[in-house]
Amino acid sequence: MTRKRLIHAINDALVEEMERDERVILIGEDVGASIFGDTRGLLARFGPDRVRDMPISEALMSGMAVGASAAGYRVVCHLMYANFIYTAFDAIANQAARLRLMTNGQIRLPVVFMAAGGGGRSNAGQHSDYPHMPVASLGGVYVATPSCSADAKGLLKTAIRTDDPVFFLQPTSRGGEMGDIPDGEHIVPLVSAKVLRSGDDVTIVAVGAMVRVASRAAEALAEDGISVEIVDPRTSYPLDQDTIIGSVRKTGRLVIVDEARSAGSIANQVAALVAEKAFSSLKAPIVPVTTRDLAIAYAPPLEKAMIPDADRVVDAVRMTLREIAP
Amino acid sequence: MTRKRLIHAINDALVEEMERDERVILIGEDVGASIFGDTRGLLARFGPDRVRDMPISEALMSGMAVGASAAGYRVVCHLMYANFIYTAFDAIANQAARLRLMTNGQIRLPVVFMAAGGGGRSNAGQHSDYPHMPVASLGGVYVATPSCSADAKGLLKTAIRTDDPVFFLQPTSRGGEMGDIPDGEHIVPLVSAKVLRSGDDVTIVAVGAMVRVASRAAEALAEDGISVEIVDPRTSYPLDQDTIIGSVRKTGRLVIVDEARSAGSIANQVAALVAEKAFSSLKAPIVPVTTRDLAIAYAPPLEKAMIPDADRVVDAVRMTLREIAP
Amino acid sequence: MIPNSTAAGSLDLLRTMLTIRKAEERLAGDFKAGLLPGPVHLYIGQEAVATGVCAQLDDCDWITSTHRGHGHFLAKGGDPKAMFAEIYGRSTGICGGFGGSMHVADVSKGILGANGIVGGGVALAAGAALAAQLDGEGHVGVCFFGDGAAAQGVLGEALNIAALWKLPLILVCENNGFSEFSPSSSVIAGDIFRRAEPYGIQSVRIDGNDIEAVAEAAGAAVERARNGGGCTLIEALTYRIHGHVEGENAFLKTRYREDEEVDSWRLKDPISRYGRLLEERGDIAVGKLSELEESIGKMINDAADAVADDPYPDSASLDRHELGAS
Amino acid sequence: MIPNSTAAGSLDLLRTMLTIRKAEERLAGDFKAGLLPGPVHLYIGQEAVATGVCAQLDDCDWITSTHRGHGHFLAKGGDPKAMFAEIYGRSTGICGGFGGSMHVADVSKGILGANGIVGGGVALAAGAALAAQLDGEGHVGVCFFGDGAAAQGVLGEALNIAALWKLPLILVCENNGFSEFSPSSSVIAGDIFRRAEPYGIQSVRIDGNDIEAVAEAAGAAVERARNGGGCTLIEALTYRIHGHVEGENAFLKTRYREDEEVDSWRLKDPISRYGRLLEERGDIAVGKLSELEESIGKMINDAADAVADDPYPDSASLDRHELGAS
Ligand SMILES: Cc1ncc(C[n+]2csc(CCOP(=O)(O)OP(=O)(O)O)c2C)c(N)n1
Ligand SMILES: Cc1ncc(C[n+]2csc(CCOP(=O)(O)OP(=O)(O)O)c2C)c(N)n1
Ligand SMILES: [Mg+2]
Ligand SMILES: [Mg+2]
Repeated sequence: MTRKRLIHAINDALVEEMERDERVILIGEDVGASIFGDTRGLLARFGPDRVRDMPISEALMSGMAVGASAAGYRVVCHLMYANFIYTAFDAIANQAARLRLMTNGQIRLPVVFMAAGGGGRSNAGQHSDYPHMPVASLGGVYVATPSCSADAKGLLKTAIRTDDPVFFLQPTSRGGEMGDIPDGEHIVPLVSAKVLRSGDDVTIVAVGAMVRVASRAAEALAEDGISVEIVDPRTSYPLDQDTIIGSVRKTGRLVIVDEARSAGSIANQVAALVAEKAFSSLKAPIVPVTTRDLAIAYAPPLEKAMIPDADRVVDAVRMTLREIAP
Repeated sequence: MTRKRLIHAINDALVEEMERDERVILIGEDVGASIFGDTRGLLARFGPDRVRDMPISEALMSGMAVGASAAGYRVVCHLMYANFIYTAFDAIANQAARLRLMTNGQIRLPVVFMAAGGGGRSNAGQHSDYPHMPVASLGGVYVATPSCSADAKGLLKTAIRTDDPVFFLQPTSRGGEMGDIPDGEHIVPLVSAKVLRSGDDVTIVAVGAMVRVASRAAEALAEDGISVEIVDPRTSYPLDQDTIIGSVRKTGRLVIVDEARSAGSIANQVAALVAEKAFSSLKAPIVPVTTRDLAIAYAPPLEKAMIPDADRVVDAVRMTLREIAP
Repeated sequence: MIPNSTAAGSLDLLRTMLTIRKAEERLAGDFKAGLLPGPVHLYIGQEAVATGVCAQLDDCDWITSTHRGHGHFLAKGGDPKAMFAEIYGRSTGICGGFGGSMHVADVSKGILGANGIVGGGVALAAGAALAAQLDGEGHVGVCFFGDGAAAQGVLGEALNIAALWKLPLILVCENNGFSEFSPSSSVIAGDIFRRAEPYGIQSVRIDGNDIEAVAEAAGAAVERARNGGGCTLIEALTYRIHGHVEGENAFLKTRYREDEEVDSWRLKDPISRYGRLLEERGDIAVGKLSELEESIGKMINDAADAVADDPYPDSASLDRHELGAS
Repeated sequence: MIPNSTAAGSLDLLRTMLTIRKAEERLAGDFKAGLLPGPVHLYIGQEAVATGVCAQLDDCDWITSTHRGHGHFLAKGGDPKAMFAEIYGRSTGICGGFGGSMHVADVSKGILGANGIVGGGVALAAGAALAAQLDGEGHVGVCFFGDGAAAQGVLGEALNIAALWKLPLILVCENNGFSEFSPSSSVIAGDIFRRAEPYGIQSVRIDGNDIEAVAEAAGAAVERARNGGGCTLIEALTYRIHGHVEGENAFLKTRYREDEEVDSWRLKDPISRYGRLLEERGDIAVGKLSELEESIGKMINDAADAVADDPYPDSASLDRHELGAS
């Protein structure tokens, strides 16, 4: 095990995959200078052919990533802040997500769109989205949402090796936390949720930075004798349905924690899944803990009030426990 | 009452609102020639100052709509096929949806983005999306999804008078059906669902073109003595929660029909709402009837297999009825 | 020296143009007869552009195309039979019936596909050109796009990157006078080919109905690109003899061009013009043109007939395009 | 004749530049002291551009700005106190603490806001220019954007529409040599001002550190726009003395420019340069510049101090920005 910040785990994944396969290339704005640190050192190591600083042209960049991957490369397209995926959206939505079907599989696209999402540092309304669901809505793009260093590394390595598009949404706008990473080759498959903590009374499904929030809540609840199971989907889309359903079948109660806006939150997807496929196990209403349907506000107290915290999760869990089984 | 095709109801709404308020302007590609018929005659009637044929520049067009509405106009921005909202997405997502909050309400945006969504005519993978949820995910844009001529007219009139952005998603790529429209001024408020058909056994929430599909299913089921209530949200976002919840409280069973892809479907939003707020009334799993998570395929049998039809809705209803209350 | 200026080369050009023409005429008839499930945009009158450009390319060069893409497909070596089957929506189609007219692609021939998003091919071609540059084997990326598409900002973004990175990219603008129903002059300011100049990119405007002019300009551009000289923008002036989309008169209520204009362009038909020239030069025998017309017409009709009743794809075939299916 | 070339006008220009400079210096200090919740991008060295341009405008003219927007805000008449309060995240801020540094806006002054999306202001300004054109009262829309932003395709889209519609739009490119940490030459091909030429739009490159040159060019452009002469693109060459974002050395591991380069630009400082000129000309008394510096510095510090401890916004104030709240 090595202890590293999440952002450095991403760097390791990029280095290893670029070493492993010379057809892996990286494009993005200032990936050379590396604002977040995730692409640091790559330009020096792999040279300007494979590591390309792009002009500020997201629409072109995402489309070029599609074109270059259709033409045989494995492209990592770094979009910096996740809000810029909207600027890049056309080629992701109208091309990347559907060329496979439209060409009957002649075109497969090994392309990873990566970006840092989430609020918490007063980056304000245009730099704090966590837009996993708008991408999920396209149906043809995996959405990987690591919550820790090990998963970030393992998921990114898998994403780069996958022959379909992946949106890799890193919870690093708040910096990225420390975490243990297994030594040697470390791979995490897509569509495999992780049960982070085992429990009997209630399931919390949490994604990205909210996994840590959920864990804090679970610890607080444990002191009151409430046993929480935490499931981290790790891939927001498609969902590892079995793991989520399995957990709810055991606990009968479900809270979902996501820092995306309510209307664009995985809480809807997960709740719908469970209300369809594990309904008979449910003992209480499914309670979402999400960000309200607004852009993130700048002032620290406002931002703090918007993004889910452990207190809100604790309250939500208590609420599901108060409800009597119907 | 006057009987009209939905597309002509839209035309009426545009004419009436442009007559009523000279600050209403319309921009879009070939709105003069009018491919769908919804903007027919407007150029001749209101002149090229207020009715503007745009070049193919969706990113600019949506941003200009924001700018012109910030500067005092009521802008209708016609995006033609709904897939082109992805091309126009940046200004909708990063500007329109959030300028109100970011400026503390100094900027309000009376702008309507309109487009025709849905499959059914072999327009294939890039011309058949029904992307209401990607827009809903932004949180700052109303999403109006009329299902019939009267609602199309009434909702569009309201949308044009609203001081916040509205995405008006017309189910007209299949042509637009006939329907009765009340004579005289006809207005439908946003966020007001309609109970189209009253029933006791199961609630069907259906949007857009799927309302007709749901109605056909309800009629077939009625022959077997199954009493279906149909709720048309009319505004996909925000939802009229009370009407939906009220209906489910009555029937205890819920099927949701949407031609959007499952991952980008209102089925998730509605199911989550009900699983949170009407859980104790639910007698059976919530069953979604949606399009699978793929771009719409071209070949007619494939397309037909993908888009929900009355048979699939009937099956879904029967499934919820088979389930025993837990 | 004009590439392909041998007599054999000339005959090939003539054959290819006739192949496209006959295929399009067949489709026009099929559309009228109600045999096509979806819309078709015909290339009649523009054949010299695709033919003259693609004659300079081989299977390892990439092209991206438009909604009006049959000509590019055939000129680049796509199989007519597989194209007809696709447009008929059959499982034997080049895209298995999944894509249809707006998405015909054959990756084995370097055809990354027709594209329903206007301007969508620009970034894809730039990405393919990047791939070609990285491959280092002298291949190129070619983007066909319309005058209307020139209004999409991604063109400027591509010119910028192509200049900076000296991409082996050839941008071929087919200026056929219209963007749907808008005359170019109403949606395009200035001369399209001049838009390359500020970027330091070579550009030229040519008579797109003169196949030798096309071949010459394309030959020079391709040679430059293959040799590290970077990008060229070619604006080919031409005209679409058919409407924007077959059947448009059914929905257009006003005319957007005069019959005389169309007639005047019929006189400049690229095929009969080239046929006459070759006859005059003695490169082909007098009467050869009509002989070819007949034989190619028959070949095309046989190809279409052969697949017209092929089976539709099975709806189970949708499964193979879901994420996770391999 | 240079607009504002009276002695009083000159003094105003000097005052405005000093106001911006002192405000930015205060913010630099505040950032270092850890007093700012979010990131700030300072305008030090570029003051002549905002000042010279905005001196030609009145409150009914619209501007859109960038992430580096404090200078534009102040030059266009925004209140320093309200700006500081905003950047401190206080409820007394010009946007109530909702927007922060990257979103300062004052619609009453025609300031549609700073913008966190690079290139985001271009379309907004074009839309505002359309509104101004429809108003018919001789107002204009002005877009400030950076050299990096010139790579966004929307610029070409705006040039096209501005030429076609003769929009009263002034596009002011502040070429400060960098796009984040990329030197312009690595992300921008050719001369930015020349990009207007193919559209038939007037353009000029000027010394952006020479306020009289700026005022002259802007004056001519504004006059042309007010009189129906359409759009102008001005490229102002300048330099940002501070980093891209305050505190960047904490995360950058490599240097992207030499100290000597920065020093050489300090010698071209637009404020001392103009002060010296005015002294030489006798428009101001010798010593006046340092006197002004002091008094304005005090005024700015007083303004900042006055709001530094204002209350944060209440989280209940979020309610008023939800759809449906009025
Ligand atoms: C992004 C996008 N916007 C609008 C359309 C609708 N549309 C289809 S073809 C067309 C006109 C294209 O004109 P041009 O590029 O000149 O090609 P041509 O049809 O003349 O071959 C338009 C507006 C589209 N398909 N995609
Ligand atoms: C759409 C978008 N892409 C990328 C960024 C990140 N970003 C912020 S500022 C900047 C550089 C802008 O350069 P320039 O336009 O020259 O303005 P300057 O910072 O020099 O004033 C970048 C890439 C952004 N904010 N928005
Ligand atoms: Mg055209
Ligand atoms: Mg710059």
